Amino acid sequence: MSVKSTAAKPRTPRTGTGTRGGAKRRGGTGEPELVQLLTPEGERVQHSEYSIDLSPDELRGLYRDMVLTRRFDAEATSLQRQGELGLWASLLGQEAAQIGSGRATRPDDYVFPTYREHGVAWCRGVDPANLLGMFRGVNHGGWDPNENNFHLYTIVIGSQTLHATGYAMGAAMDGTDSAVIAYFGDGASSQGDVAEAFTFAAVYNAPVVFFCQNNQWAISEPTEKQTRVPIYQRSAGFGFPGVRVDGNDVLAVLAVTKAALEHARSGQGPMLVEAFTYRMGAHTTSDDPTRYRLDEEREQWERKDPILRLRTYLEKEGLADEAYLAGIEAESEALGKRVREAVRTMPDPDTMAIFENVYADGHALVDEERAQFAEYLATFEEGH
Amino acid sequence: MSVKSTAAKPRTPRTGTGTRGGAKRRGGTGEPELVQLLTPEGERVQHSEYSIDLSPDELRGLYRDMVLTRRFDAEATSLQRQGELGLWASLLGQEAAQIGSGRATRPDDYVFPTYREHGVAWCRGVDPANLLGMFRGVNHGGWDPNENNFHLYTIVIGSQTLHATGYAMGAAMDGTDSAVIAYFGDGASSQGDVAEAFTFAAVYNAPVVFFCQNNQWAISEPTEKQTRVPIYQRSAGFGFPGVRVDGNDVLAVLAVTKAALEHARSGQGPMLVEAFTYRMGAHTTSDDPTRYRLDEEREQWERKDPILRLRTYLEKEGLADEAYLAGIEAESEALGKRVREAVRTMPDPDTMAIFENVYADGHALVDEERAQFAEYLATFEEGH
Amino acid sequence: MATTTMTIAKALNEALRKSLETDAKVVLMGEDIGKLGGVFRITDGLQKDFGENRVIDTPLAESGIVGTAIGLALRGYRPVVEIQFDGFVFPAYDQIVTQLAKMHARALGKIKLPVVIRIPYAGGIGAVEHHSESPEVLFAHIPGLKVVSPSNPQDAYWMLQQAIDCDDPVIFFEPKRRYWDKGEVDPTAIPAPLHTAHTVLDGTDVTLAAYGPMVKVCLEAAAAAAEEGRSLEVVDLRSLSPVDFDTLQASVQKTGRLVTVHEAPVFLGMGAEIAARITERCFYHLQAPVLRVGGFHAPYPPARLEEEYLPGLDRVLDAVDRALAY
Amino acid sequence: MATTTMTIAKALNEALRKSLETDAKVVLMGEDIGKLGGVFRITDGLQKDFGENRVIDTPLAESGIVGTAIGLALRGYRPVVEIQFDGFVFPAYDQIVTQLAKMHARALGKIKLPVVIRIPYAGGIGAVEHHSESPEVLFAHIPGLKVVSPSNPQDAYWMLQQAIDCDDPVIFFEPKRRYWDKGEVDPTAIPAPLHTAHTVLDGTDVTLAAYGPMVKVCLEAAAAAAEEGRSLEVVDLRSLSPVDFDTLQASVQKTGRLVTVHEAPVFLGMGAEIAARITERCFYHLQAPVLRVGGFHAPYPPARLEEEYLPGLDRVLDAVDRALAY
Ligand SMILES: Cc1ncc(C[n+]2csc(CCOP(=O)(O)OP(=O)(O)O)c2C)c(N)n1
Ligand SMILES: Cc1ncc(C[n+]2csc(CCOP(=O)(O)OP(=O)(O)O)c2C)c(N)n1
Ligand SMILES: [Mg+2]
Ligand SMILES: [Mg+2]
Repeated sequence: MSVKSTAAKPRTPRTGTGTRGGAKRRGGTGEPELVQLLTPEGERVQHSEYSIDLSPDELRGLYRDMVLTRRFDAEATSLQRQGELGLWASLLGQEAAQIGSGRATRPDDYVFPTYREHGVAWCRGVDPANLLGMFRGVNHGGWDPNENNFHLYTIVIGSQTLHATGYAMGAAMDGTDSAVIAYFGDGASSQGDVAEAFTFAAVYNAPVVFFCQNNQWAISEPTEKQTRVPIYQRSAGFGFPGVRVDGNDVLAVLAVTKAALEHARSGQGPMLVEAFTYRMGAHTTSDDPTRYRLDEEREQWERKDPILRLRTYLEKEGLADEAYLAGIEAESEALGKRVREAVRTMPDPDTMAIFENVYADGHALVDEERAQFAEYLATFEEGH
Repeated sequence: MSVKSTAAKPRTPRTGTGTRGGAKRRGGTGEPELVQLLTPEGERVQHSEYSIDLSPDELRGLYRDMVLTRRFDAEATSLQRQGELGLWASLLGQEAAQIGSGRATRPDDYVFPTYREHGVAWCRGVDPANLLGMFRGVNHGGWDPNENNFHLYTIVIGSQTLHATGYAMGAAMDGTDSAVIAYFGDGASSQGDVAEAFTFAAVYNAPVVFFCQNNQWAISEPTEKQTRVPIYQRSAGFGFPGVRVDGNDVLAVLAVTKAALEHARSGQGPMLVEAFTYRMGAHTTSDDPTRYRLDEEREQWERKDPILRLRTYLEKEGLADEAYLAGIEAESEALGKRVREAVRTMPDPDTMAIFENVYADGHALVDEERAQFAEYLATFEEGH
Repeated sequence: MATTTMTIAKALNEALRKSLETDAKVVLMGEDIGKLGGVFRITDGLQKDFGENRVIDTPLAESGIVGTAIGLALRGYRPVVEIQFDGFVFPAYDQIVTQLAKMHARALGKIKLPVVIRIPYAGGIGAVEHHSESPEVLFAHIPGLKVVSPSNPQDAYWMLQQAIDCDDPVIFFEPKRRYWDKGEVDPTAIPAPLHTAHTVLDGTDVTLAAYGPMVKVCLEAAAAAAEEGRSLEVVDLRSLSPVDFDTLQASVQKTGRLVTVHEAPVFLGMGAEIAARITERCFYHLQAPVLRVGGFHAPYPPARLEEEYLPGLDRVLDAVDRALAY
Repeated sequence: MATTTMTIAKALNEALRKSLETDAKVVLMGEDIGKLGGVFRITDGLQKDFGENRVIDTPLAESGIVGTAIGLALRGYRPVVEIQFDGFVFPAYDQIVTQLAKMHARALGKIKLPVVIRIPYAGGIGAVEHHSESPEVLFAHIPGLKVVSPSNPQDAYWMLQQAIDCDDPVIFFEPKRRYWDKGEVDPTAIPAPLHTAHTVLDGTDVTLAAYGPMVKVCLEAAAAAAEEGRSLEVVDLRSLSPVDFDTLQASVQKTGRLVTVHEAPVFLGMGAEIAARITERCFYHLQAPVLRVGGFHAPYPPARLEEEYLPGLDRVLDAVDRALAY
């Protein structure tokens, strides 16, 4: 895989007009500042600053990642409907943004996700079944973040951008050239913590990429409720560049994120990437988007589907024949099945786990309460 | 007084390069983007976007405001040394930033200060002696904010920018054309609250001017510890214009702030003004700046003194003769004396004031504690 | 509206509607409270009927919401803020503690801040992390704030209106797992003062003091105890700042025993203050120490453990047994 | 360093120096802690000696400081954060409560967060608003945090090093008005465990329980009481989460009476928990209810009123009198 970019050099970010309406929302492909390498129709196009050159295997790999991620996501949604999960936050529609950026990271890079980065987790090598624990309610995450340099899901909006910044400061102090990527949403861009993360990252020149998936919605609120100019413009006033990429174009996302990570690891400090995409499903399985948005908006975005366009391209280029596609299909089904089984057999936590891991070095009150509760529970066993 | 500006029209803010070093710190007059109408040498200069045309009386008024404010400030500093005040936060050096902006406001506008806006308070008609209550420790502020539309001093850095934004939202909802101005410092620009205020102000198009006095220091930290690009560039990424003005040039500050307030009240939403100035004294009387900054920096800024340059101009134009200046001097002394006496006779609060104004509608626990404490105190009176 | 059976959710919605109707200065603010009607639908239909200036969808920033609500209050408005879930109030904590709670005193009374902050709180709905917290102590400890929590539709309807009418900041905790519990609401009743406790069940042996979601648990415990011939009195505190200690004291002077019940951790929970103060007030009446049932000193657990974590009927009755064993 | 007389401020400075020397992963973060040495000079000279990567002047944003400290801890560092004054910790409260306190549990123990947050707290220095707060309960109530507060130079020196060594987040409250109090520091002593209480004065009539700035007040009260022939025992709690109830219980079982003293408001203060728990543990030993001396339910007053507001010798002795009157 080779990714070339001029973005690693200091350059003038393309900031907005500073007044309302500087860019049209949901402009999609029409917007000049959107980096795109693969059109919704599956045409490869060139971009003046970002280019990418992938082998057929690499291209097929991205396709496979997206298909499997979508399949996993669908399985989780249906597991929620079946009552196996309490909740699910679907990434449907955001596969390119997640696979493109996830595949841009190196193993030694560190990833700070929100609660929706199932595709990124996949790229990092986290077992998808592990992601379901918190949605089933058996834990709050619980995978080992250091196993794949993939932090736990963070639910409090924006918090993780500061953790990522601090981690990046540490990586730089350690003299490594590892970079960090922090995911957040369009809604999250309003949180003070995100602004503070921008400030710290800029002041300390921390090697962190802020990756905003602008999926146009924060639950029921459209992006206009968070900002009146495009989000990628936010960073310039903090002293680092921002770029908007077509978030449904896996090639562009890969190229741009790779460049941003290079920018960071080469000592040039933070960068903001706004992946312009769309949340095709509900916010979570608890949500009812019919209350606040029109079907036609979704339909418009369906035409920009990230998987379809890569498939069109692969087929056109003769890189994917029916056998290949059938193979991926079979793999998808197997994944779905494996996840389904894994979830169904996921054991409930032991009651006394309530008292575990509250502290690393112990705490007298926890010990006391644990003992009292055990005693109390024992009264039932004795048939009290 | 007439102030003309092209800034009231939507325009492209001059944003930075987005990379470190986009502008030199402490550049002072050398920086192209600094709006200036009166040079440190007292020369009137023109600016392409901002102009101002003041009568002799208006010009003398600004001079008088600055001199009296500085005199008041010096008196407060010496009152602190004499033990009459517990603390004082001097505005020395920031007179132009405060008088220029304060005089730009209309009576129906509303002002949200930090803890250093003594000059703005003066312009709003707040009795200077009233400002000293909190520094003497007899109250936490205590003037009636609605008397002069001048809110209480806010100590928690950045908080008031949100109050200002909410107030401005309300003013707009009420259908008035009043505007709001929120003061904050270079250090404050790092607080999440300030970023959230920018977001709310932009999204609701609130008529609020964010007025940042960049006095180069947040206690011991230079501005580089807060940002790597000029602060006025911060707003563009939130969707509204920012401008940097020579904060030691009272004419430029007046012109720019007036324009910004017009921008706000005419329905164009918020604007950011960065007044580039210098904190000539210590952070507060508790601070020791010799630990962290060089005398020569201060000396450089002394040459840009806001009062001196206006005086030079007035004298050159024949607007201030010795008699006039002596008059101001006498007025200053009288003010100092009045303030000194007012502070010395400021009564200590009654002990039971502890329990007053905790709630507007009463609270049983406060009532109980008040009664118990009164009973306890009575035991001493009875010679218990 | 005549006396009607409705859920707590509906009662809150009706209370907001009534307030919006009767006072043009009332505005609602929060995330997703407009078209969506809030994630719990408490504001359902209100933006449609009162417009976007009265029911304001805000940016996703809680400090910003509370901070601008303060500004609106300074301008004469009466903002009613919705925090989406208990666990998301903390970004606003600074504004609440250092500004909202203190500004009236700071201004020597010259400013009033009639701001209500509605917080769906506590557990029992099988949610993911941060959606089941009980942070009431973190507000009740702060001078300048008032804190209340209804446990039934009638109180929900009236207490919310009273909170909005109050000239002080009120933190209004809504027991989210009871949102769909039904009860009678009489819109013509003359409501009790906001900060009074209610004895919701008379009894003689032990007093149970609870509020919000735990009132129901205590009533169930009392019913179970009654079958065993024990007479429990249940006091619904309703207000956590101030607490109506007079009502509680009267009850404990009668029963001689007190068990407090809440979901929040016991350590420094409301039960601590109640135990300390009631012990002081009823030192010679108490037959047993005040016993406290509540959450453990551990983060709220994953949903599959919340049944075990949450105080239920059995744990309440266990404490009753222990109190009676003295 | 041999046993030396020094101030609490100096002892803290020495402890930080020692930690920076012995563990390369220790980093200090905060506003003005570099050249200035912090507004209280606790970090005086440390940036000069250890460099800007070990002693980090941060932007003016407390949530940012704590949030990035968490990130540094995830990377293997041991950040020691200075919050400039008690009243300025609230912008960081969300990061502390929802992230710092819970992340170890969230990760099922796979992550440790050895972060110390130093907070100069409480009143008595004649400061303006927000500079005299006692917010300890707001942290001690939170599972996942540990909370301690030294009252003398020896404890300051050792407890800070122990806090830094601890693999859990520790909120370290420094009694700012005692910074300049002197005492002996023995750098070779084997310190007591961090979370134990110390009986600093033996007595028989009434136990006084205090921590931080109030320990001195209690010792003074005990001296005054001794002149009247009353023997007070003084327990310095040192740790507020966990509290060493065993030491306290032993004392109360001996004296039969307990008075708690702190600056924070009494309502839901540490005294509430101590009263509740000690009453439960010592129900048959207590000759009087646990009485509590502390701040009122009012914002910390302007400096000219703080003498009256703060618990002093007289108010402590008044409570002792009342306890003995039972
Ligand atoms: C501090 C905080 N406030 C509120 C919430 C509730 N909440 C969860 S997701 C969400 C919307 C997030 O929108 P966005 O950042 O665009 O991410 P997306 O869900 O679209 O991926 C909200 C308001 C939260 N989790 N944290
Ligand atoms: C939230 C908060 N953190 C810390 C402080 C302590 N503090 C008071 S003033 C100050 C520096 C402010 O700098 P700046 O914003 O530039 O304003 P200036 O004092 O220069 O006018 C600090 C850190 C505070 N008041 N509030
Ligand atoms: Mg979104
Ligand atoms: Mg400054």
